[in-house]
Amino acid sequence: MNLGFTAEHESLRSELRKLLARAEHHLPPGAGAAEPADAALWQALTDSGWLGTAVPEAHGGSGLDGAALCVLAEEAGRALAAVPLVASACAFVHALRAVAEVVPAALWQGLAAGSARGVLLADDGWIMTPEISVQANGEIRVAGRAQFVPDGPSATHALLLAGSGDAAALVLATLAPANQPEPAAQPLDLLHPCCDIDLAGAAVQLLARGRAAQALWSRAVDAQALFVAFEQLGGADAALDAARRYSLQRYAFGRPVGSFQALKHLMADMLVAIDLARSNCLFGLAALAAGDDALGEAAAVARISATEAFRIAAAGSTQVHGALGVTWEADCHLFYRRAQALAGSPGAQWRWKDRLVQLLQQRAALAPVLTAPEPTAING
Amino acid sequence: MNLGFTAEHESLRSELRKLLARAEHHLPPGAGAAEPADAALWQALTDSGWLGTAVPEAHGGSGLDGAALCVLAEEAGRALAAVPLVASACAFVHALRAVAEVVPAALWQGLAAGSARGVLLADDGWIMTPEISVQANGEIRVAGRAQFVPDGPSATHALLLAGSGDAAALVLATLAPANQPEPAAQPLDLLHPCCDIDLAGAAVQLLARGRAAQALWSRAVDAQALFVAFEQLGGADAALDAARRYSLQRYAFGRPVGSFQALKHLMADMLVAIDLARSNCLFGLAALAAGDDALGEAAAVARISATEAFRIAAAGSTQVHGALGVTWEADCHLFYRRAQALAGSPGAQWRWKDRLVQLLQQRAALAPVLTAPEPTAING
Amino acid sequence: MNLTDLPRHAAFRLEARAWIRRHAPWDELARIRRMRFAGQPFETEHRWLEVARQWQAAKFEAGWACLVWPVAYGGRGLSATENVIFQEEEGPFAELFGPFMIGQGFVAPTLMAYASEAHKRRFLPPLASGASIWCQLFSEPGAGSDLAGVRLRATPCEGGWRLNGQKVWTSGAHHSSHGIVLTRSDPDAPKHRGLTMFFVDMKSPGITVRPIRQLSGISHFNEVFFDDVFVPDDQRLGEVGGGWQVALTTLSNERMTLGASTPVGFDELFELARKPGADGAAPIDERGVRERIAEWYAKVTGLRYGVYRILATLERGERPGPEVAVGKLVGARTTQDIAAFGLDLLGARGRAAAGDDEVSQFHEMFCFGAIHRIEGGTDEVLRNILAERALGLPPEPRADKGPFRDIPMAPNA
Amino acid sequence: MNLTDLPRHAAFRLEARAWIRRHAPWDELARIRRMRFAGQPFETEHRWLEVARQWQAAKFEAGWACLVWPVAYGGRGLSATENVIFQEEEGPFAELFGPFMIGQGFVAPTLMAYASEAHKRRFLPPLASGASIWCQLFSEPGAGSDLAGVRLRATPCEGGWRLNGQKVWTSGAHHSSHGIVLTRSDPDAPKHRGLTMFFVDMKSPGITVRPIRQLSGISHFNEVFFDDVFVPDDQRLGEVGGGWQVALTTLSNERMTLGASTPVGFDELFELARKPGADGAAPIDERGVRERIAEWYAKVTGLRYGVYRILATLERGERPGPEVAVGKLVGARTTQDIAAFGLDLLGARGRAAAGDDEVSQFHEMFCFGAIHRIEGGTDEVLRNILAERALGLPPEPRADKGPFRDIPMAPNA
Repeated sequence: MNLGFTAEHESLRSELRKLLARAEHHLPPGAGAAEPADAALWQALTDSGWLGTAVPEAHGGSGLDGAALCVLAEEAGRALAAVPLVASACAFVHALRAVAEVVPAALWQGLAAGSARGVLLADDGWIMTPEISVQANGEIRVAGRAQFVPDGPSATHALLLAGSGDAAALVLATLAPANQPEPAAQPLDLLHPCCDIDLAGAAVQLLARGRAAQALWSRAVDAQALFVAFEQLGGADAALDAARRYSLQRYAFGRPVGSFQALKHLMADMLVAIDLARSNCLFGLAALAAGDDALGEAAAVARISATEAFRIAAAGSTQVHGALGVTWEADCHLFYRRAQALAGSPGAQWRWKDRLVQLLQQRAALAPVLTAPEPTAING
Repeated sequence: MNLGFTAEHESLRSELRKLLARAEHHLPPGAGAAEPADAALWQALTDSGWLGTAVPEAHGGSGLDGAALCVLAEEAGRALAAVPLVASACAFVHALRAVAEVVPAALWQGLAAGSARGVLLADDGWIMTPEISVQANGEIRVAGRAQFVPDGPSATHALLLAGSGDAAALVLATLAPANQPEPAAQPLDLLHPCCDIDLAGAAVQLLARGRAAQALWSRAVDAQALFVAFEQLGGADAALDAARRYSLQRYAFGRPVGSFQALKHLMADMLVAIDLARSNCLFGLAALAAGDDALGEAAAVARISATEAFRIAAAGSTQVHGALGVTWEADCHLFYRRAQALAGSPGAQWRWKDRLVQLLQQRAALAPVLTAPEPTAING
Repeated sequence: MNLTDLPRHAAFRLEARAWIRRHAPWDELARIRRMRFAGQPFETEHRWLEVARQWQAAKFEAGWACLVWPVAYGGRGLSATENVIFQEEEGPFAELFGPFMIGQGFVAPTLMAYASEAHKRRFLPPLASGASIWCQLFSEPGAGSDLAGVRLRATPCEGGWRLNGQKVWTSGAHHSSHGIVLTRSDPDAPKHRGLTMFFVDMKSPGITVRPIRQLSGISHFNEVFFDDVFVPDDQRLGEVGGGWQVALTTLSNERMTLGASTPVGFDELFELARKPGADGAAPIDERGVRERIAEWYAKVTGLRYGVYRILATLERGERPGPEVAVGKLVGARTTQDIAAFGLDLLGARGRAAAGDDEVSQFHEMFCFGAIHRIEGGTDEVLRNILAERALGLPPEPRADKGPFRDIPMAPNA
Repeated sequence: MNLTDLPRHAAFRLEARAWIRRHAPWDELARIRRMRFAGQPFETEHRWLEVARQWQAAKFEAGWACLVWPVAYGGRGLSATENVIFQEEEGPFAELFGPFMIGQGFVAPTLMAYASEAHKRRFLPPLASGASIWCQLFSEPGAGSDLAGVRLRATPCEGGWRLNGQKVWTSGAHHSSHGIVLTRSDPDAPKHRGLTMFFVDMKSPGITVRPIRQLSGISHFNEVFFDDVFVPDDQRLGEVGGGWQVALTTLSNERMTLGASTPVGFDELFELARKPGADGAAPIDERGVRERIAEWYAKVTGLRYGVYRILATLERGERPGPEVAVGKLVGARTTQDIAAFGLDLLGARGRAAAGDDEVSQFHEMFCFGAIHRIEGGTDEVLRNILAERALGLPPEPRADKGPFRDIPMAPNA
């Protein structure tokens, strides 16, 4: 069975986990700041080469595959990292990889060096349909405003699909401060600040056109969903682990609270949700690695079950921690808030569910009805 | 607070409960039989006058109110009575009470004596829109076929609304064997057998016309829903009680299984659902007693929460009983099956929910926005 | 919708409605509404307290405060039913009860049962008028759900007692004049028999109050440190060693008040779901959304009529059963579920509260739901109560028998 | 959809597919499908057994039976992965595994670990070919979830043992030739140390089998009474007093097999939801229905890929962890939920099965879900296993220490 991470990926993971364990996510995040909230961590990730994980080797990166990015995403989720690791180093870089030959070398280098940070502006109901136009001088312009873009404040670049059908265009926009006018105060996810991105006036480059652009974009969005599913999975796992450890340490009625069946079964249910999500995420990884059409369905089930798992684990972990869990000082609320925020981004849950059922309906319409073999087949 | 049963009703209840405790519901039910499955119980209910609870005193009944019928329904549910007590003695009789003056004396007497049994043929998606026509000789005919009518096999009469608007007619049909052509095998609820009712050829009497007929029918359907909610509540309560008693008696790991938190909390959740349902049912009773417009909303919330409570309690009770709970001999499956059957009858759950939200939307559209009083009011 | 009012209650309701309509702080209505889920829409906490105190004082002057209390202590000697009717009529203004809930709702019944007549006459009227605020010093770092495990030591001394130790999760300690405090007076007695209850002046030397920031970012709770705090023996409530009985009085009032008085966010969700989106369709037009709304509404009415059932029980002169725990258990979880659903409906807009009152409300509700499932008895404690006291199921095997000092505790505690 | 197949597995899959396509009992396909949720669509149980036995024999002849068993015992010495691939390719025909599941899936691994070589060579090949069916005599009226509480007495006698007592919930006992039986050989030893395992010939004098009718109306289970049944000592499996270790081997295989092999009703629901109703609209067109379907589908895939993860673990030569319990825990509850939802969708039509295959299927699923949450480890037992073995949380305080005969039991037991 070709399912799961290889030993190489697991050793990447343990290295990364050590680095992320030092993350300072307790610091009040600089909502709306143009730099990643945990600047020290961002620097450390740059220095150890993690931001270049999937950047081509020719441009100073490690040129690793999608599985390495899944490890990155899962560990970022586990560590509550207050940096745009999943948005930029995973989803954005992975999307660019499919059109690597037309990506400017400077952007690759900036991404590996942490000075460039990208976001995907997927249309999940929060972006005004972006318009694309060609000026008299041949210059390309896009217009449109995406709202409350997670990790938007620190982004320097954005990738988006403008237009549709034969007129569709996969566009890379370079953002200037004027494109991120208003940082949004009081974000739900305290460690993924968000802001609007107004594309007017941004310098843009055309990466692909027509059906090809649409296909590239669709894969980019599915891959992003899978990376976020791994981020959710990591978060869920960390929330359960924190609950488990606390319940062994905390005594009530003369015994550890983790020996009470109510909490044991609550944690067992968290484990179950995580286990289902992990199985779906690992299948998604296989689909990503195979470059297979199955990625659409696989990303959807990964997103759906990882969302469910993170919600159950984050709320459950808060409950197991009791009064301590609802304080600002404990990490519980960071998980709890992020679980809710990630449920809706990228893409509302109902949209993923709707799309999944569409795929199932399409497949059912095509599937042959199971019948006995024809006589010729029996002789064959 | 005018909420709850009076002491008189409670004493009715304890009398009835004693009688029903002797019910023989374990007998294999005669699905499709023209007599109530538990014929001995039906006779006992007749003999002690329970079938005439709401039949006018002038016709040999007790002439009691809606609250007494709610007691009847709740106890019938608790006892898993295999007789059409809720359908006929509660819902059908209560509906006739609103047009008492035009109901033939013989029908009243038959209902009190148990020889007549009625059902309401409410349109919940399972009745072909009934048509009404007047023959040359002035005779009235209805046509239409209601499918899988619970307690249909033993019914001798049916009440229905034909037509709509000014042409609506509240119609009483007297059923002949030909109207119940096919008993339905393998009913989900083993103790409420069902069958189709084909109205063609049934002798009919017109009870009311036009808007008045519609209003009467609407109240009759709401009242039926409330009675069934009480039946569900009684069933839920009995299922929980059985679980509770079993869990005290059954030992595992050297202690009663009811001392394990997993089962304690499962039963606590059953209790919670029942408590909410009981509160809603009691409010429904107040609305029924007051003859108030609030009955529509009250019946809907009672139905919704009693359905939920019965489902939770019946499945939970089966679980608490362990392997014993999934045997044919234990009562658990009778509750479990009935909880599912009653969830859809009368009226699918989604229809009740839809109607409730419609009522809320109507009320919200009418409600004044809360503002400071006008100066005149302050002086007033 | 007052089908269940008896005639005398209907008359009372009309009278209350007219008075509230004339005297409520309408100017502050918008802010008061925003307080529903522990939001803090006033410029300062001081201003919020001021508004609340003014409304409480107005009610007190006009005879609408603490309706169930005896007249001698500042109340009107009415029944719990009138009290609930008044709260219903107060509508959004009932939110202003917040700072007085613990003092009037939980502490006062305890004082009435256990304080001396002189103390009652001295302390209860200012509690009723809102002039003084009291807190309840119960939980400790090592004693939350297992409240009888408190360790704050009371040692007898000349004329009274010396208190040493720490309390935590004390709501409103920072603006309270007094508090009742559960102490360990005998560590050699079994757990539940070595406790004693006192009331203390919060300005006593040796008391330090330190606020705890909650997950919502606001501080309603505090840590309270006791460093050799003197309490005269006449401030003892109940017998020495009888503190657990006193605490149970307080707790049963707490659960009833919390369950009955808490909104679950249904109105907010219903309003949100009816608003048309960019495509002109409102979420409520979807059958799936309608079903959820109907299910939650049936919970809301179940909770409301559940309170009426408790009132009917009280009117019959009976004590309500452990089922009073249902209100908070269901309410807290429902709030959390509704908030998450509302945030899902809000979509991208829900990602930051940023000056958007509607969004802020759902953020606050989302935090409040999590807190409310813990405070005043966790879901698990409430289910235990229902299972053991309402259903008569056996208790868990106990590991905390014998002298308190021998009970196993965390290796690092 | 076989993204995860390694090349050697992909080749095996094609070979299996071709063979199954040619040899499966296609004539019986409609009936076999109806067996999914313990339906009994054949005229008689005997006929069902016959069809199952023929298919098993055909597989055995062609070398497709018991793929993971050593060749010497009738298998092919392949890995669990090939076994799962073969089952996937069997599709609906995998339902015919039913009568052999306990013997091949649970009992055989136990025999392989504990029986003598002679016994293995004698009994395993007929088990593999379907010629003989074995059962597992474990549960008793007083020992279900608490299996180690069995009381069926084994008393030593000349040349062997005498067995007295009662077993219950024994699947397939009425058509089994043999069974393994867990006995109490020493009531003075602590509970888990006084047990001994044997295998018995079901035709031994003194054994009486009595079927139990399940809630679905069908009898898969039995009561089995032992009245002074003689068992030679060479039919003992494992040490005297070591029966608990033997039972654990059987149980861990049981949980894995049950979890991995059970359908949850998704396909049936998906088909039902796509059928247009009288008004031309199909339930699946509603967003609420779509969401439920998507959520359940994500569970179905999670369970399927969970099995793949277990296989990957086995391929690495590691033992799968306690997470194997997830499959049955989730599967059983999901089946129950899907069945109720399907019955809701069916509306009035669902009120009676009456010759309507689609409705019957949902009735059976509804019953099966309830049964499946109990059999082979209740939801509660599985959660305990996950909590204690996967998460390392402490066990409950035990009330069943000391000699077995002193353990508290029901007052009337």
